[in-house]
Amino acid sequence: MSEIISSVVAHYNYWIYIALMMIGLYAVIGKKNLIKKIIGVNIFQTAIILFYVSIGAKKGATIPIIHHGPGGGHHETTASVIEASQYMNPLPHVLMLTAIVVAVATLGVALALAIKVYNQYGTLEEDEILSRIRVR
Amino acid sequence: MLWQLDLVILTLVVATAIGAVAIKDLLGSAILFGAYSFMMCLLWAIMGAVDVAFTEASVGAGVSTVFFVAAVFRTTRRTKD
Amino acid sequence: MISIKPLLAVLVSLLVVPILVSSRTPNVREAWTFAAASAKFLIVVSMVPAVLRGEQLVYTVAQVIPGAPIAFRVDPLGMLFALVASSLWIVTTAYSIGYMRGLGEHGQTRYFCFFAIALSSTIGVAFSANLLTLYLFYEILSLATYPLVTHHQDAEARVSGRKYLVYILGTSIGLVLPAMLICYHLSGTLAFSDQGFLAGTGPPQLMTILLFMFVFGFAKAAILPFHGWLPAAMVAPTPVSALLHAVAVVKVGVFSIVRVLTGVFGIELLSWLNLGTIVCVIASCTILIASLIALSQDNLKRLLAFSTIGQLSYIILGVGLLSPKGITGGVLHIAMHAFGKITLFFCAGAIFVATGKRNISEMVGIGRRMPVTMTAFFIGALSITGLPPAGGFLSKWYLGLGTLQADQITMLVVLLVSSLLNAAYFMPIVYRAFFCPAEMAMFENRVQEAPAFCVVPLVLTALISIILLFYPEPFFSLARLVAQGVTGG
Amino acid sequence: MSSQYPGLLIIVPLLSALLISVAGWVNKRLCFPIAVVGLSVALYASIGLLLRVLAADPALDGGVVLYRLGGWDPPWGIAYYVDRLNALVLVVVSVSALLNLIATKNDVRESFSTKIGAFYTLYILLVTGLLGITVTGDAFNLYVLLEITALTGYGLIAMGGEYRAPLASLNYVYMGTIGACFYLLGVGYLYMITGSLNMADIASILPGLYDSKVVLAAFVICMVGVWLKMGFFPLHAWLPNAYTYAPSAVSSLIAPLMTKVMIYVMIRLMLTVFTPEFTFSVLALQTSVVWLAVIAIVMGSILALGAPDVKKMLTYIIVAEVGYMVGGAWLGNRAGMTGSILHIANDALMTLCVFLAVGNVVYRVKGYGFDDLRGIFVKMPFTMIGFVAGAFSIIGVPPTCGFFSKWYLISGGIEAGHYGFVAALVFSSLINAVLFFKLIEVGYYGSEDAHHHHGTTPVSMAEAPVSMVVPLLIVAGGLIAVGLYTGDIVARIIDPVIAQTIMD
Amino acid sequence: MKFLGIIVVVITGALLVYTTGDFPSWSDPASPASTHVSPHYIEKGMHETAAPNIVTAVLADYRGFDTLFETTVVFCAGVVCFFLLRIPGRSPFTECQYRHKATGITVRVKHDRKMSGSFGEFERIDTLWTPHDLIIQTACRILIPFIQLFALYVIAHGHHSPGGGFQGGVILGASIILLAISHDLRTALDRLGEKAHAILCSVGVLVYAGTGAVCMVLGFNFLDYGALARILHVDPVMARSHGILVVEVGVGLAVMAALIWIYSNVSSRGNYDEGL
Repeated sequence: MSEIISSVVAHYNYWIYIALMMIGLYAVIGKKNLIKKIIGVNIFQTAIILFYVSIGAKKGATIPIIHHGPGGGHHETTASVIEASQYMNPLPHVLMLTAIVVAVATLGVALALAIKVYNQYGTLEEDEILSRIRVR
Repeated sequence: MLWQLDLVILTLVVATAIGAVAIKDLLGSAILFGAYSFMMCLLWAIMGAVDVAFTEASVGAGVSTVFFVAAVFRTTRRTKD
Repeated sequence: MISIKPLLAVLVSLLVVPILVSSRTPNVREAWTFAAASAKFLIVVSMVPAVLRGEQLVYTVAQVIPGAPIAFRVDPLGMLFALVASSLWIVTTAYSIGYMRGLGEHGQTRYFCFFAIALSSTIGVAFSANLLTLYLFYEILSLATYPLVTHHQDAEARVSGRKYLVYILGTSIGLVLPAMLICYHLSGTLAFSDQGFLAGTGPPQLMTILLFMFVFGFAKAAILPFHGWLPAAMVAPTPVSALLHAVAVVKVGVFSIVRVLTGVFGIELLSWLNLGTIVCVIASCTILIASLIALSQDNLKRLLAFSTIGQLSYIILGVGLLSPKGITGGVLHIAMHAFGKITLFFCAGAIFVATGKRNISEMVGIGRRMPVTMTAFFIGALSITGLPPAGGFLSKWYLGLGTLQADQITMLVVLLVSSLLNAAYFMPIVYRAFFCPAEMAMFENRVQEAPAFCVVPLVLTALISIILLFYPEPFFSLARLVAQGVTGG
Repeated sequence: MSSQYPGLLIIVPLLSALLISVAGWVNKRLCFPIAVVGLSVALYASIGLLLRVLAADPALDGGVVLYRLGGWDPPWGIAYYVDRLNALVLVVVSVSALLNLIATKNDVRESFSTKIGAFYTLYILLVTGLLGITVTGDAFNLYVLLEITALTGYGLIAMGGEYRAPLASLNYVYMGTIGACFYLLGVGYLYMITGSLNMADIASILPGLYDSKVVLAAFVICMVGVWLKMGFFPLHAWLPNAYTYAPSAVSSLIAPLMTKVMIYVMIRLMLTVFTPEFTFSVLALQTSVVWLAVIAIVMGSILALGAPDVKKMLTYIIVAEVGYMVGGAWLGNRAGMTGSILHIANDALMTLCVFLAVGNVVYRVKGYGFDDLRGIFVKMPFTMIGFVAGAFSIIGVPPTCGFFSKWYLISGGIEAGHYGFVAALVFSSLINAVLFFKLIEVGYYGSEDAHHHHGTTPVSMAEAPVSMVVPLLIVAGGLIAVGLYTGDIVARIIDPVIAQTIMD
Repeated sequence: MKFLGIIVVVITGALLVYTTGDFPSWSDPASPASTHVSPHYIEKGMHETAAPNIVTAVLADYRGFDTLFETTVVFCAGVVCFFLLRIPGRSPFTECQYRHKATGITVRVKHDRKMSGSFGEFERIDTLWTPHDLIIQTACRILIPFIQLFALYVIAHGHHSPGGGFQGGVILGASIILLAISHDLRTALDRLGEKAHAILCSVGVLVYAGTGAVCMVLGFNFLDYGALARILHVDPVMARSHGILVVEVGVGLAVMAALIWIYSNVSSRGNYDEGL
C-alpha cells in the first residue's frame, strides 16, 4: 500500500501534465471553434512546460540563485564551495523560459490568423467556414 | 515545499483548463485561460522555478490574456462548443 | 580499347538541337540536320573496322551506381544496329523534308529536334555497355518520340499518344525497372557480357519471372499482348512511322530483348533452364497472330504496323532458338527488315503525299500513276516476305537453318506459314496496283510521282534491299561475330 | 576565417534579416540586395563547410567540424556539428533558397509591394531557421529553430492571394505547433533520462538505457512530432492546403525545403541520437513504419490523381515523396538509407524545379488550374522545359537525379525483402507518369477548337522574365548534373555517413 | 471529429501514463537530469560568468544562442502580425470622426483632412467608440511610470534576482499596452509610433546578434563574451557578466517592441485606429 502511495507521490505530477496535455490535444482535435483550438494549443504547450519544470525540481534544494555576500556579484568573493544539491536544476527553467516565449509568439501569430480568417468568413466555427467555402 | 499544496493547485489547474476549453463563451474562455496561466505560475513558483513563474505571470497571465481579449473583441464571442 | 567515339556518336545529333531551335530559316535548319546525320553515320562507320577486328571500344561517362556506370561499349551487335539506324537517318531526313514540306506541316523545327534526340538515344541504346545505360536511353527515346507520334496535335493524336505512353512507360517502369533492380541485387553488376551475368545467381523460378518481365517489359518490341500502341502510333507523320516505328523504336525494343537474352541471361543459362523455347513460343504466337490480323487491315500503314509486329518477333525467335545460325539470322533480320520495311513506309507516305490516299481499297491501279514507288513497294514486300532477290531472303534462310540446327521443326513450320501469310497480305496490293483492269483503276493513266525528296530515298532503300542479298557486308560479318561471341563458338 | 563558417552560416542571414526589417521602413529598394548578399554568404559558407568536411579525415576527428557557440564546451554550451550529412543538406538548402529568391524577385515585388521588407525578413529568417536546424548539434536548439521556421512559414503561407490561405495557414499552426511540442516533449524525456541536451552526448549515454520505457517513449514521441511536421501520411492533412494556397514565391521555398529538412531531422535522430542499433534492433517498429510509408506513397499518389489543380497535385506528390524517404530510411539497410538521404537532395531540387515553373506560369497566366495550362508549351516554352525536366525527375526518368534515388530506394526494398515497398514505389512512379503526362498533354494540345493549325505561326509567346527563367533552367540543368554525379555524391558523402554509424 | 479526438486522446494518454512507470521519482536529487549537465552550471556558473542567478547565466551565456533565437521568435511574431494584418495607409475617401472632449459633440471630417487649429480639444474616435472611465485612465496614468521603472529594474537586476530581459521587456510592453487599453491605441502610438517600435524590435535583436558578431570579429566564436574583455578592459569573467547585461537590454527592447507591435495589430485589425 505504502509502495503505491509513494509511487503515486513520485509520479502524480507527471500524470497531471499528461492530463493537461490531453485536454489541450482534445481541444485541438475535437473543438470546432478556431480560438478554442488556439487555447487548446496553448494548454498543450504549458503542459509540456509543466513537465520540464517537474524534471527540474529537486528535493531539499532552493531556487537557483546563488547566495552571495553583500559585495554582490564578484566572483572572487564567493566564500563557500557551492554544492549542486543545494540548488534547483536551472537548465529546465532556462529551456522553459524559451518555450514560454515561443508559446506567446505562436499565440500572437495564431490570433492574427484567426482575425484574418474571421475577416474573410465572418465566423470562427470550422464547419461554418467549410460550408461557406463549398458554397463559393 | 508541501506536496499537498502542490496537489491542490494541480487540481485547480486542471479544473481551469477544462473550464477554458469547455465554456461556451470565448471571452470567458480567455479569462479562464488567464486564470489557468496564473495557477500554473503559482505551481512553478512552488516548484522553485522562479524565473519561469515570473515569465509566465507576465507573459501567460498578462499579455496572452490581453491578446486573447483583443482578438475576441475584434472577432466574436460566439462559439458553438 | 577506350575511345570517345561512342559518346561522340551519341552526342553529335544532340548538338544540332540548339542550332535548330535558334535557326529561323528552314534551309539552314535542314542543312544542319543533314550535317548531323552524316557526321553520325561517319563516326559510326569509322568504328566498323575495329569492331570487325574483334576489338571493343569502351567509354565510361559517369560512375553513377557501383557496378553500373553510364558507359558505352561497341560490340558487333550494337554496331550492326547503330549502322542500320544511322544510315537510315540520312535517308529519312531527306524523305522528311520532302514529306513535311509537301504537306506543309506545322512545328517542323520541333519535329527535327525530337528526331535528332530520338536518334541519339537509339545510338545510345545500341552502344550501351550495361543495362542501366540501356534503360536510360530507352526511356529518353520513349519520351522523345512522344511529340513525334502526336505531331498533329489533334484529338486522334491525343488518344494514340496516351496509348503509346501507357504501353511504353507503363511496361518500362512497371516491369523493366524492377527486373533490372532484381538483377542488380542478385549479381551486383549490370554490365553486359557475352556469357551473361545472371548464371548461378538465383533460383530457376526467379529467372523465368525475370525473363518474362524483360520480354514483355520492353514493350517497344510489340510482343503480344503489348502490341496495341504500335498500330495506334501510326497517326504520326509517315517519316516518323517509317524511321521510328519500323526502325528505331521497335528495333530498340527488339534489340534490348536480344541484348538482355544474350548479355544478361546468356545462352548457356537460357538453354539450361529451357527458357529459349519459352521465348520461341511467345515469339511464334506473336508472329502468327499479327500476320493474321494484318490480313484484315485496309489502312496501309496499319497493315504495315501489324506486319512489323510479326517481323520483330522473327528476330526474337531467331535468338530464342539459341543456335548460332538462328542468332545470325535473327540479328541479320534487324538490318534486312529495317531496309525493307522503311521502303514500304516511304511508299505509303509517298502515296499519301501524292494522292492523299491511306486505304488499300483506294489504291487500285495506283501502279500506273506511281510506277517507281510501287516497284519499290514490291521490292520491299519481297524482302519482308523473304523472297529473293531481296535481302530478307538471306535472314530468313538463316533463321530456317537455325531452327534445323536447334531441332525445332515446329518453329520452321511457323516461319513458313508466316511467310505465306506475309505474301498473302502484300501481294494483292501489288497485284491490284499494277494488274487491275483499266475500268476498275481509280487513277488516271498518267505518271505523277511524289516530290523527288520523297521518291529518291525510297528508291535508294529499295536498291539497298536488293544489294544486301548479294553483298550483305558488313552486316553479315557482324551478325556472325555476334553469334560466335554469344555461343562461344 | 574558415573556422568561423558554421557561425557565419547562421549569423549573416540572421543579421541580414534584421537589416532588411529596418530597411523596409527606411528604403524598400535595399531589401532585395541585402537578402541576396545574406544568402550568398550562407551559400559560400555552406559550400566551404562541405569542402572542409570532405577534406577532413574521418579517422582523425570523425570527419566532423565542431563549432562551439559562446565558446562553451558541449554538453554545457550549444555546439554545431557539421558532418557530411548535414553539409550536404546545408548546400541544398542554401542553393535552393538563393535561386528561389532570385527567381521570385519580380513576383514578390508585384505581390507584396508595400510589405516587401516584412516579406524578405520572414523569407530570410525561414532560411536561417532551416540552416540552423540542419547544422545544430543540440536537441533543444533544434526546437527553437523549428519554431522560427514554423512561425515565418505561417506568416508567409497566409499571405497567399487566395481566399483560403489564412485558414490553411491556421490549420498548419495547430498541427505544426502540436508537432513541435511533441518533439519538445520527446527531448524532455531524453533530458530526463540522460540529463543532457547535446545530441552526441545523449547518444553516448543512451546505449545503457535501451530497455527503459522512457527512451522508447522519447523516440516514439520525437518521431510523431517530426512526422507531423513533415506531413507523413496519416498526419499530412494540413500540408496540401497550406502549400497550395501559399503565394507561389513561398510555396517554391517551403515545399522543397521544409519537408526535406524534417526528413533530415528524422534521419539525424535515427542515426546519431538513437543509434541504428536501437532504431532497428531494439525497437520492433521497423516493419510497421515501412508499411505506413507504403500507405503514404499509395495514398499520396491516389490523392494526387484526384487533385483539382496543379499545385494541389504537386503537394500530394510531396506527401508521397515523404513516404519514399521515411520508408527508405526505415528499411534499415544501407541502400535504403542511401536512397533516403540522396532523395533529400534530389527531391528538394526537383520540387523546387516544378514549383518554380508553376510559379512562372502563375506569374503570367494568373492561375494554376489545369485549364490555365492550355497551350502553355507555345506560350512559355522555356518554363515548360524546366517543368518537364522536373516532372521527369519526379517520375524517375534517367539520367535525372530522381531516377537514381529511386534506384537506391527500390534496391533497398529488394534487399530488405520488403516487396510491398518496392511495389508502392513502382506504383507511384507510374501514377506520377500519368499525372505529369496529363499536364503535359493539356499544355501540349492547347485549346480544343484551335487544333491542327498547319503552317501558321504559333500563338503569341509570353515567356516569363529572364530573371525567372534562368534560375529555373539552372535548377533543371542541376537535376541532370546531380543525376550524373550520383556516384560521387554517394561514394564521397553518403557512404561515409552511413559507415560512421555502423549500419548492418 | 469529437469521437476521433477522444480516441486519439485516450490512446495517447494511456501510452504516456504507461511510460511514467520508468520515470525517475519526482524531485529526486539523484535523477540523471540533476546529475549530468546541470551541476556544472550550479557549481561553476558563478565563477565563470559572475552572475549569481544561474538561470540568467545559463540563459544568456551558456545557452545564449537559444536565447538569441528565442528573441528572434518574438521578433518574427511581430513581423508576422504586421505582415498579416496591417492595412497599409487608409483610403482617402473614408471619413474621420473627431469628438470634442468637453462637450462630447462629434465632428465628421471627410477626405481625411486633419483638423486644423485647436486639435488638443478634440480627439479622434471611431464608430465603435465607447467613453473611457476617468478613474481607470487616471489610475493607469499614475501606475504606468512605476511599472516601467520596475521593468527597468527587472532588466538591470537580472543577474541577481529572478527576471531579466524577457520579463522586463514584457512588463515594459505591458505598460504601453495598458496605456493603450486604458486610453486608446492612438494615445499609445503617439508615445511610440509604428515605425519606432518596428525598428526598435529589430534593433533589439540586432543588439543581441551584434554583440555576438563583435565577439566573432574579435576572433572568438560567436557570442563568446569573453572577447569583450579587450574592449571593456576588464577580466574575461566580468566581460561575460557585462555581455549578459548588454544582451539582456537587447532582449528587453525587442520583446517590448514586439509585444506592442503584435497588440496594436491584433487589437485594431491592422487599422491602427483606437484599438480596444
